[in-house]
Amino acid sequence: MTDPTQTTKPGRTDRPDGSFGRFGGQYVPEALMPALEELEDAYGRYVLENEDGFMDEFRARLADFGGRPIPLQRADRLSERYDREVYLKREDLLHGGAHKLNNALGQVLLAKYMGKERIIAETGAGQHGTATAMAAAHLDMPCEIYMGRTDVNRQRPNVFRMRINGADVNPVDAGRGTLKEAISETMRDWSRTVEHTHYVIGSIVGPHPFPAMVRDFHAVISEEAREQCLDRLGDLPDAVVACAGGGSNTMGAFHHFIPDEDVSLLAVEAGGSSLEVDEAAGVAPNSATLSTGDEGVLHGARTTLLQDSHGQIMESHSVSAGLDYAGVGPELAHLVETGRVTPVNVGDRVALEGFHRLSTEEGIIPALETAHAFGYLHEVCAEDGAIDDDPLGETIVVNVSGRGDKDLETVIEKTAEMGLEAAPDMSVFDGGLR
Amino acid sequence: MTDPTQTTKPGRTDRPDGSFGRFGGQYVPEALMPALEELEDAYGRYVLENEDGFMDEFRARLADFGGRPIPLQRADRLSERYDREVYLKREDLLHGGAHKLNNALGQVLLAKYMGKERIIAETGAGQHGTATAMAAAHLDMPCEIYMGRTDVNRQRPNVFRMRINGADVNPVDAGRGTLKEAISETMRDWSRTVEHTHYVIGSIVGPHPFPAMVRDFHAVISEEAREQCLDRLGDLPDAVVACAGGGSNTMGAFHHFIPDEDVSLLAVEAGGSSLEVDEAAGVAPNSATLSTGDEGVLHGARTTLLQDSHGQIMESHSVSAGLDYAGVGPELAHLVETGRVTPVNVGDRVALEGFHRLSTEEGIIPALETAHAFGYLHEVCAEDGAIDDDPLGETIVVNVSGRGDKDLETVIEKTAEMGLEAAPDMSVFDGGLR
Amino acid sequence: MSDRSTIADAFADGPAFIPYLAAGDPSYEASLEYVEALDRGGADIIELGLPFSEPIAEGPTIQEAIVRALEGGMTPERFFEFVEDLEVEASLVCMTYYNLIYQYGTGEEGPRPFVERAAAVGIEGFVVPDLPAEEADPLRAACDEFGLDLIFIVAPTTRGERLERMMDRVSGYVYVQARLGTTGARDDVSDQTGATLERLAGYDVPKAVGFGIKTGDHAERIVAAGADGIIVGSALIDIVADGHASGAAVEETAAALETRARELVDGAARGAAADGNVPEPEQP
Amino acid sequence: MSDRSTIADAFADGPAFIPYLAAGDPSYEASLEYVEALDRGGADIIELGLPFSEPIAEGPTIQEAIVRALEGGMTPERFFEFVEDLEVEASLVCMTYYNLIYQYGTGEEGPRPFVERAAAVGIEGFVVPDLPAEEADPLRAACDEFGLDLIFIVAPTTRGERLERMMDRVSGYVYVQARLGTTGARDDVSDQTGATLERLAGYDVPKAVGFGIKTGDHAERIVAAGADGIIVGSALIDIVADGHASGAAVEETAAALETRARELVDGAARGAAADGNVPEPEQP
Ligand SMILES: Cc1ncc(COP(=O)(O)O)c(C=O)c1O
Ligand SMILES: Cc1ncc(COP(=O)(O)O)c(C=O)c1O
Repeated sequence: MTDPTQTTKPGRTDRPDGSFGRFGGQYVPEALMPALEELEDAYGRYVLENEDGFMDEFRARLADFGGRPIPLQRADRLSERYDREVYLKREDLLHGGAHKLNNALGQVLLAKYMGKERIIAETGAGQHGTATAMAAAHLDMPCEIYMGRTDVNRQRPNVFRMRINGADVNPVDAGRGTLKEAISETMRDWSRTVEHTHYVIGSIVGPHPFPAMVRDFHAVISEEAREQCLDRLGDLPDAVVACAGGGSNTMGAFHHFIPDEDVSLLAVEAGGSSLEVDEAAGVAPNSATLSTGDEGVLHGARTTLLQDSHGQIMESHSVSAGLDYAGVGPELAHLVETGRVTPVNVGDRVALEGFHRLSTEEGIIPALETAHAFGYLHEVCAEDGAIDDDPLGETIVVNVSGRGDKDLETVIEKTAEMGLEAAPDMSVFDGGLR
Repeated sequence: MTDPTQTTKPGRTDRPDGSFGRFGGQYVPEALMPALEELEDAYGRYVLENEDGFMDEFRARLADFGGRPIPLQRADRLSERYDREVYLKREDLLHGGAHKLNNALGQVLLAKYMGKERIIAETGAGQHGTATAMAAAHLDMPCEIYMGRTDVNRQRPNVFRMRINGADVNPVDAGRGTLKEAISETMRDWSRTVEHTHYVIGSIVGPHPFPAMVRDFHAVISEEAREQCLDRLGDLPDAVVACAGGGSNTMGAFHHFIPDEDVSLLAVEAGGSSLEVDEAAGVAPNSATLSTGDEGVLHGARTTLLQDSHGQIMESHSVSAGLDYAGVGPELAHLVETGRVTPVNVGDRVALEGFHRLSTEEGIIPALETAHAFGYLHEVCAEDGAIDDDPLGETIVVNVSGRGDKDLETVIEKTAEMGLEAAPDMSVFDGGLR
Repeated sequence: MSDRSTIADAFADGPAFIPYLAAGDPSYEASLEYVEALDRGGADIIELGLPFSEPIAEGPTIQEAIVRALEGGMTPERFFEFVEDLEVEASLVCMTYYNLIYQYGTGEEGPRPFVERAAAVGIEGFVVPDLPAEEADPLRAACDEFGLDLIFIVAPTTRGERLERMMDRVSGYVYVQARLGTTGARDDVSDQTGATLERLAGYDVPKAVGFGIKTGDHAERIVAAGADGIIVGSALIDIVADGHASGAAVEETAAALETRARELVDGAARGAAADGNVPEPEQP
Repeated sequence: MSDRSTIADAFADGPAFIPYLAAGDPSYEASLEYVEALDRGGADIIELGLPFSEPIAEGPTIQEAIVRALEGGMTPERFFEFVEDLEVEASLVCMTYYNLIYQYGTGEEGPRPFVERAAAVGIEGFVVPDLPAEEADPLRAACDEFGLDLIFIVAPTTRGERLERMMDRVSGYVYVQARLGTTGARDDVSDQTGATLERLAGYDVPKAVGFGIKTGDHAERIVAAGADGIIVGSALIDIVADGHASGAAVEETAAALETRARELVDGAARGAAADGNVPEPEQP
């Protein structure tokens, strides 16, 4: 799990408060600090040192309950289309339908080892919420999920899944009602209940030790992918491409490739409808934090943010709820700053085209989040030009972070709205999901 | 794949027309007979003899694209609740969300080997349709799916998934608009287009060689499960439980256990709202074919059917679209007749309770079809009584044939309608899926 | 091949006209009138459909006729009464699906009880679209026992060994399926028909062509191409359905059926005259 | 610990009353009136909230105040103007989240520019709810440079080494969080308060208790339990919000605030008298 060659030490990083270069830290209300200390201790013992066989149990449950290992599949038609070798890391096959379970299962199990009695979590797309609800049901822990009102409305199937798994879903009305507000509200709950409750944060964001710990739970993605590449290709890939909201998906897919300096690591953010920003309204019509944001402090960490000139956090926007967040994890911010990870982005339209392309050509309906990675792949690979010059190279692994069952309604609506060419005729869908 | 000890020979059975005891045969329009001959030949060469490495390619695609092997998971809380060892064969983790892909991928690949240019299929729950659409997209074959109008309306998410994968969906208005009518309509299409089209039938039903071939594609379930039991438990289970519509799920789960005579094999059918039959209206409020039906000829095979005294086929009913069929595959009919498989059934209500139990206690939202198996498990195991006397024994494998994402709306509606106790409070769901 | 066939006589003097109707469509009484109208219009043989709930070989026209007939209360027993009530000169052939034949009686004796009863009411043969030659031996045996014909459908795809097997078992006539697909009236004449007739040329059994024949003109061309008879279903059922939908009087619809029957008979006769290649009817 | 603290003087003669309002809630002008009313009502120190878009430590009452203030156009620069425009006797403490402090100026120099500007307009200290002692050194250094206090919040869960670290860095007073959770007026007095005060007894810094204090009665009990001051936010913001919602005149709301302030001051005084255990104010 730990890798001696990585730029920052796992768990304990450059500074005792868990920074990644300039980024990271623990900017939280005092009431939460003891819980973070307790968590740091538990993380060190159970996760890093496998005390009481924690990691063994985690791995076993990830296998049996989650379905790991997850295949690395050659995408035959994309490979042919682009005249490159395109491989898919199929996290969409993980139980729950997204990579999110790796982390949710890890944290709920850890909470159990720590003697906690209740689980709370925020969710954006609902993928982390459903993963947490599933893990909590599996491990018999009461569970409450905070979800922005906007997201509740645009990801209804996931709301139902959480409820059906026995979790309570608390809609958050503050702000634009998306992930940012849900995180704030979950932190408030935690401030009240910290003694017996564990907050299962859903990405590599938040105060130390969350970013390191969430990364470690997801690192199994790149651990497997790297091995699968070596086994199958006899070589490492030229590039790994993954979509980034908070960044758990990217860090999971990148972690074990970081020491392999010839492997390009591409983080694809949501370009939304535009990269321009409306300062006055405090609104960014995108969530391309790494490309357009700057340093600040949000949700417990110093990191890269979308903020106005005063330091107020922007309302981000993306067609995909799971990328719709105004910050990124501190480790990702650091790796971008040091040049190890290249941030890129594609807008809603290109993402939707990517969605339809993967669905009709490969028979895999991706999450809208994931679709951004395929939109980017297409933007690079559909160009004429020497492969040597582009950021991807010959052999590319794309992390299929989740499946798109939750997005059907949004896709139908947006496809019609945008009049996409590549998409199948959607007219039979008139009338929506019922 | 083939097993010398099974009661009927794989592919070629007792009679040259592919019977299982009294059951089976090829009762189809003359125009289809040459296609069946052609298919029989292809099945013999590619599937049974692995010509051109067909089976190797099939297995490799099942692994990479489908996500096999699929785990066998211990159900901790059910095991505790029932004081037995309950294991879950997690076909819900297969790409597409149900066991159906095993067969769909096998047949679409076979069609490609046969030089066919177009795929058609019927679907009930939409699971076979989505699996076929995915396989067809994956293998670059045009695809049309027939689906009864009632099922189109109650399984909308699956309709959308098929469309998004690029398949055409043709609603069938005949009769009650369920699986039976969809099969008839697909056979009609095939009669017109048989020269260049392959009909991917979705269960172990239809004329020879479909029942044997579909079983062989699904037999990987029991092949894996049997090995996993031996690896993990050092022993075979006492019972294997699987829900049965047409029977592909049962035969997949049972096939490699058939020679193990100490392993009980339980096929759980849909008891619907009642086992009584309305002869005059031609309606069975269930689809418990094996328990209440008798011998007849339907959709190409002699088998056990729900029919009235004149031989007209009944309209079956079940809360789960995928079990809502008036027949079963001839092999299953035969195994029930010989006593090797025990047919049982549970009604809509017990199935819904099973659905909620698995969701809240194990963190797995099963398909409504699958939920019948858990309803039955509960009926047996929640009884006080000596384990020795009951049909299940100590160690039980339940085949989790699919996930329930497609069923959320039906479940919400029916849960409210039935006022189920075990279910979580559904009141937040007012307003349905949008 | 059975040597008790009486149906083949219908092909004795010129091309046979073989209409199909679903018995009981849209009602028992009306259906009697319609069948009798076709008889008056020159039918040599009438294929009477006994409706089955899963008619997998039928297109939409006949499917709807079957639904109307079932909703009108048609059952196998009513069907036999229907045949008894009919006053027609044409030979009667029962067209139905195998499950109804199989289930009749106790359901344990196979097709025999059904055939026995059919013979008793005057049915002279069967067409069973979901019973290929490979599955037909029990029915063939019962037919032999009671002196009935068993007609098989030859598809454009039927060839070689399978054709042999079928020709070994057929009696009465072969039903030449004019094209791939389900039943239904079409506006063209299929090329496949000629090819199939050619493959059958060596067999001494009358060849009646069906699937899609609609007008006198079609009939003429089909017979000119070598058919010994024409089978017409959907085009006639369209007339029944139109009459039903528009609420026309039964006599009016019956008259329209009779008119169309004459047109088809005349067309077939023209076809026979034109090419002069009407095959000599075999004497069994 | 800074030896330039002036805020500690506010604790010199009896328990300090420390009200909190969000600057600019619901408008710049009204907010000036409200702060001045609290000053007239007996405030010793006023915690002025500079609203941040993600107030993770606040309950719904203060969250809504922050939304109103932001919608009214409050920014850090306007906040400093606001402080300049205020005419109050009480010491002023700025309560805000770290990102606003950090971003001020070029965004490259850390908290220094913000502290410099705050000092210039007369702010005497900071409370930063998302800045634990572990992350506070840069801000502490800037405060030292410009002679400002840095107040830390002690939670019921703060103990041991962490408490030490905080007490090493605190100046002005410590903000004793009366209970776990976010800000918000409550009807009871938490048991946790006494326990925290006990843990703090050995440290010679004034202890002001906040989170949930609503009435004079609460104030009395808190002070009787050993607090050197009371911090009241949500209960006052409720008055602002009610006035805003009902469209009451600004003077009316201001008067209500002043009345409540007096009630709280009186309660605190009763608490001090009752137990006589008002700690001696330390001289820095
Ligand atoms: C399918 C999918 N992919 C990617 C992401 C982004 O994950 P992260 O925010 O950790 O980058 C999400 C978040 O919800 C998701 O659901
Ligand atoms: C999830 C699931 N389980 C079981 C079945 C039943 O399969 P079979 O009809 O082959 O028995 C279906 C059919 O759609 C299904 O979708």
